[in-house]
Amino acid sequence: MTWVAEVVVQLKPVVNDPQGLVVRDGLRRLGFTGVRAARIGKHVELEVEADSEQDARESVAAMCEKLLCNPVIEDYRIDSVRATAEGRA
Amino acid sequence: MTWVAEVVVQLKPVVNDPQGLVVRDGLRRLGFTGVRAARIGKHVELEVEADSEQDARESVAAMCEKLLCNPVIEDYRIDSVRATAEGRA
Amino acid sequence: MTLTSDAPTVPSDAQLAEVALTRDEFASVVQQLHRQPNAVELGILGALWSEHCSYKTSRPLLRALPTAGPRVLQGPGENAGAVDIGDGLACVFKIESHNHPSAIEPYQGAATGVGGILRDVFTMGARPVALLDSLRFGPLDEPRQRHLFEGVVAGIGGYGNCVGVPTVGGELYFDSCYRDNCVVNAMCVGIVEHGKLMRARASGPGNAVLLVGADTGRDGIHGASFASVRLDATSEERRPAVQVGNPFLEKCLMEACLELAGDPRIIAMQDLGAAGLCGSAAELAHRGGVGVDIDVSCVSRRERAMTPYEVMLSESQERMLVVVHPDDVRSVQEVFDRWDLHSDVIGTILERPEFVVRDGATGVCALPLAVLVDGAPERSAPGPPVQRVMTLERRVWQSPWPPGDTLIRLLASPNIGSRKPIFRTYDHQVGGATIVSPGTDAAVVRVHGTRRGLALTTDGNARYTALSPRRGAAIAVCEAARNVVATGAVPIALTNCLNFANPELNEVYWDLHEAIQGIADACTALGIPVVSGNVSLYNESESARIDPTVVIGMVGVLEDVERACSAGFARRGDRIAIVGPVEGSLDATELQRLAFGINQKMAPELDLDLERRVHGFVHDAIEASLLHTAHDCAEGGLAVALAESSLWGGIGVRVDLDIAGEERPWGRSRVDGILFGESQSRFLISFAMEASVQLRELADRHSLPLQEIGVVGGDRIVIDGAMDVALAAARRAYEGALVGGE
Amino acid sequence: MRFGITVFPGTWSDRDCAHAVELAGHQAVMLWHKDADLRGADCVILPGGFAYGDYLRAGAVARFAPLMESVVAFADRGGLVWGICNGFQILCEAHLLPGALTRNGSLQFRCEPSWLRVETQSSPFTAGIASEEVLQIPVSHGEGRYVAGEGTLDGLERDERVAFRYVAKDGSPAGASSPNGSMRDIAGIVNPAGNVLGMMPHPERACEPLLGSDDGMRLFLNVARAVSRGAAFAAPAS
Ligand SMILES: Nc1ncnc2c1ncn2[C@@H]1O[C@H](COP(=O)(O)OP(=O)(O)O)[C@@H](O)[C@H]1O
Ligand SMILES: [Mg+2]
Repeated sequence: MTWVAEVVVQLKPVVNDPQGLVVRDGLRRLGFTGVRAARIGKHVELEVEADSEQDARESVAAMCEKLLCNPVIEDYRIDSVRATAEGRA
Repeated sequence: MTWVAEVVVQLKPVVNDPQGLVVRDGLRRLGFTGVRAARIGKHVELEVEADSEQDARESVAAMCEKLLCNPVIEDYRIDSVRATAEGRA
Repeated sequence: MTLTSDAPTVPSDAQLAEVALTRDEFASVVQQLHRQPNAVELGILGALWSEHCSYKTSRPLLRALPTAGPRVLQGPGENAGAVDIGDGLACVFKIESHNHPSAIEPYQGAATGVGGILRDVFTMGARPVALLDSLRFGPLDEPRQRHLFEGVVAGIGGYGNCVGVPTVGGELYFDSCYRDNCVVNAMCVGIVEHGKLMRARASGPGNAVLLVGADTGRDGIHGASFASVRLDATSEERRPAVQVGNPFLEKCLMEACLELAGDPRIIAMQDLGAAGLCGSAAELAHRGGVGVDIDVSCVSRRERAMTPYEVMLSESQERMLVVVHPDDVRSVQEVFDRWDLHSDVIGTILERPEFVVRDGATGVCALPLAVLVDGAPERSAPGPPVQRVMTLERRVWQSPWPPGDTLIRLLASPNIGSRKPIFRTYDHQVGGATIVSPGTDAAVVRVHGTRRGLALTTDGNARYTALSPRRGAAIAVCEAARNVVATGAVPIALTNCLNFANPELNEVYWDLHEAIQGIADACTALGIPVVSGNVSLYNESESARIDPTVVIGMVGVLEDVERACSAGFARRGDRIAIVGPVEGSLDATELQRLAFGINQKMAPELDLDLERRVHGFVHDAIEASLLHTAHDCAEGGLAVALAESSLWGGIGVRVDLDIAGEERPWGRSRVDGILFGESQSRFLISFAMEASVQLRELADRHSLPLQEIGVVGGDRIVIDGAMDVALAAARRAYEGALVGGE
Repeated sequence: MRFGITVFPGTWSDRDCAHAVELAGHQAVMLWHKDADLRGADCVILPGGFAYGDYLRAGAVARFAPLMESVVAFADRGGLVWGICNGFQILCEAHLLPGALTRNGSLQFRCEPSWLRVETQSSPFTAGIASEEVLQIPVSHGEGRYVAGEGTLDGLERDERVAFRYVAKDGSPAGASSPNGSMRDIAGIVNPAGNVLGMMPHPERACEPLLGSDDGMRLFLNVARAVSRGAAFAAPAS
């Protein structure tokens, strides 16, 4: 079966995020004065073959640990794992 | 009140995603042979002041239209808008 | 093979508009084919007959350019031009526009422009050693223009930095005529041994055609015709035309192709550019006088359910066609495999000069190459010759500001101020060859393994071509040459990019005609051949058209790179002189534009014989080691040239132009003309006092005026009777010119 | 002696490094990322570039190349490993060096001269270069902002493992002239044994006066000296 997993990789809160600051200031300059903070992370969408959702989730977690996330500066979370339309059929 | 909104900005499906290709191939080389595709997007977390969830959502949508998303090659979606602990208090 | 694509019918006006063909052109298609084309053929013809691919308007005009010379190994007609630079090496270079894509998506538009011009150079077997850019936007204080400008600069850096080719030079102007149509031209320069110079000419019926690199997606379909129509409100809808580049893939493709350069197994190589597989396969076969049979079912795709038409016209980036003998397919593919590049055999060379496309067993297109590549009817002038009429809104005699103030304002102008905020974001050093970095006149890049260097520049002042297309274009050539000469190099060849509005308008057509004549005039006078170039037309919107914008990219050779001459003042106590005319008018100057928002009357006078002699003088003086610095006078005139040499060298200057006491209105105007006029054919030089006599003799020998005007030293820019400006104040203005005000 | 220079897809300082090695009078051999063979190199240089496009994170994918296993083993045996720019990023990703290199504070690529102060004498790379000397070596990167936990940073400083710090031209603290906003102005660090160096600036671009500086050549000569002095710094080969 094929699964689509969505992963979010974000800088750890203690790491400086200059891109977030620039986005926040940019938004404020555009008149969105209510913006208090912005943080920019990566969104990774993966299509994986696995026998079960559980397997898919474990394998995605392993991918995050090994490649997608650098634990020195980043945290990750798996947002969702769902069967693809194709996989469900 | 303060709201935290999570936005995902992704390349449109027809647009070439070189990052995704490298990540897919990298994962496969690491032994994750079940990876069929990878797409890399941006994850933006915003903290905004607004009177209601509705207002927060509208304002975030406007930010996406104006700055966060490049409509020529990207789509966006607002994943969640929730009151902050602080806002709720 | 019989064609089973949709039955031929007479297309509607809407269908013709879709493929950007006129009714007359369609009639010509039918007449040449002796039949109706089917729908796919029509689309393919539309792409290849577009202005972008066929040069139907410009080709007849371009014939006026001198393209021959003793060093020329390859003139226009291939992917890039090639000239001999000694030691058995050739320099391969070309400039190309990516204006329309950059207007839609500045980062990717500019990035893929760089990718395209790199491929044109390494397709010829040459290793790219330098990139240059030439950019034009609307006024920088408008947020949209700043967005375009920053996006384009980031895109150029993003691509070039990743590929590892240094961006060593370029130029940048802001003018309201570019508000809706930015100009983004990129030039690439490569080096190759003569024996490894490759050509894109297929041969040998039965030989295999390999498609290498990226998978094919729906990118940029209609890109070619898109670049051949003006931008209007519906351009937004054509947005899928935007391509996203992959510089990493390009780098691998480049290394693999360079590994194969000069390899006898490679019969021909051709990059995929405008009109994708169609354009490239057709040109490759046509140049070699053979045909080609492509099977779209063999093309690897990124997306599902693409039609043969989409596959053939996709402008997906980072792809290359390679022709090899069938026996060599495997071994050549191994080279690409090593670089993790995917390759497919997608076709065969045919003996009969025909362009055949099939989808497996199903025929899709069968067109004679002569019709496809050369059949587009050349367009001639829409009407009788027109000369630009000079407009005279208001006479401008003098600057509204005192001279010192005027200088500061000019230095702070985005058209003159420091380009450092840009080139510090470009890797301009990778390759270990950049001897003179961007920021002064021409960049100098050494040729590894020899003592030689290449001087590289792009130039073109559209204020001049807007008023006097012919003279303005000649000035662009001369200015480029001056920048090259100032380093001590000898100009050897040039490439050009002609950015114009809609040539179907009589006035625009004649501007183009005149500009090409002007390039030819200067090339002939200076003995510099044109070896490559590019034409970008339809740079206009509903409300505005760009000024005729001629960009010259020039290459010069320096025999001993260690002796490259720089432009920033080098030693305190050095004498300063000006070679060439001193007096000038304020017409068509940066000052006129800055102070009055107008550009009027005529481009500065240009005497090509004087120009030639001035170059000879500077060259001889540098060769005889008489000069410490040389700098040409361009925008902002003599005062700006002095300030630039001071700022670059970090030393002040004291000048006496014999203008003190010129107080009457007439006098002020004369003073401003001397200080800020943009007279042509002159250099600012500095030298040790002892060289003075020899330089005077040398000037006499070249029948040139040489006027000593001052001394290098101090920390102020002092022009007696006119200004006294602290270098620090000048630097603040100069370095802040491009920095955004927050 | 022989310098091995790693070549990943996307590496572009390989030729510049080879040129510098040859100028220093030594031999350069290229090490292909798919091969595990170090070809008898006495020192391995991981040069600059954008390995795998630096997509995802600089150095993240390159770290898993077959060649890297050999490089790690070589480093563990005490072999000299020198990561320059992208090479530094790869060494951090491979955990041969602590910390990470993140996007420049300016969010822009920076190619310009930088001035460095040598902060350790205990590494063969920097031996003999006094800390008062200011080396002029250019940077060229978009992701060079060094980041690590405060504890790691304190440890690096305490153990004299900061190899280079960005300073102003006159040797004073870099302040706003830092090219990337690195924590504590760190431009380069070494591992505990001193045989692995990672640095963002490009010494290979500063090996000839013609290119504006030859301060980088001193590092190449230092490496050669260390090797010729024998395995002074190298642990016995296993
Ligand atoms: N203004 C010009 N001056 C000289 N040669 C030109 C000019 N414009 C185009 N050419 C030549 O015409 C050929 C086609 O150009 P172009 O379509 O830009 O090539 P490509 O598709 O390879 O990028 C090239 O050989 C180019 O050098
Ligand atoms: Mg080409």
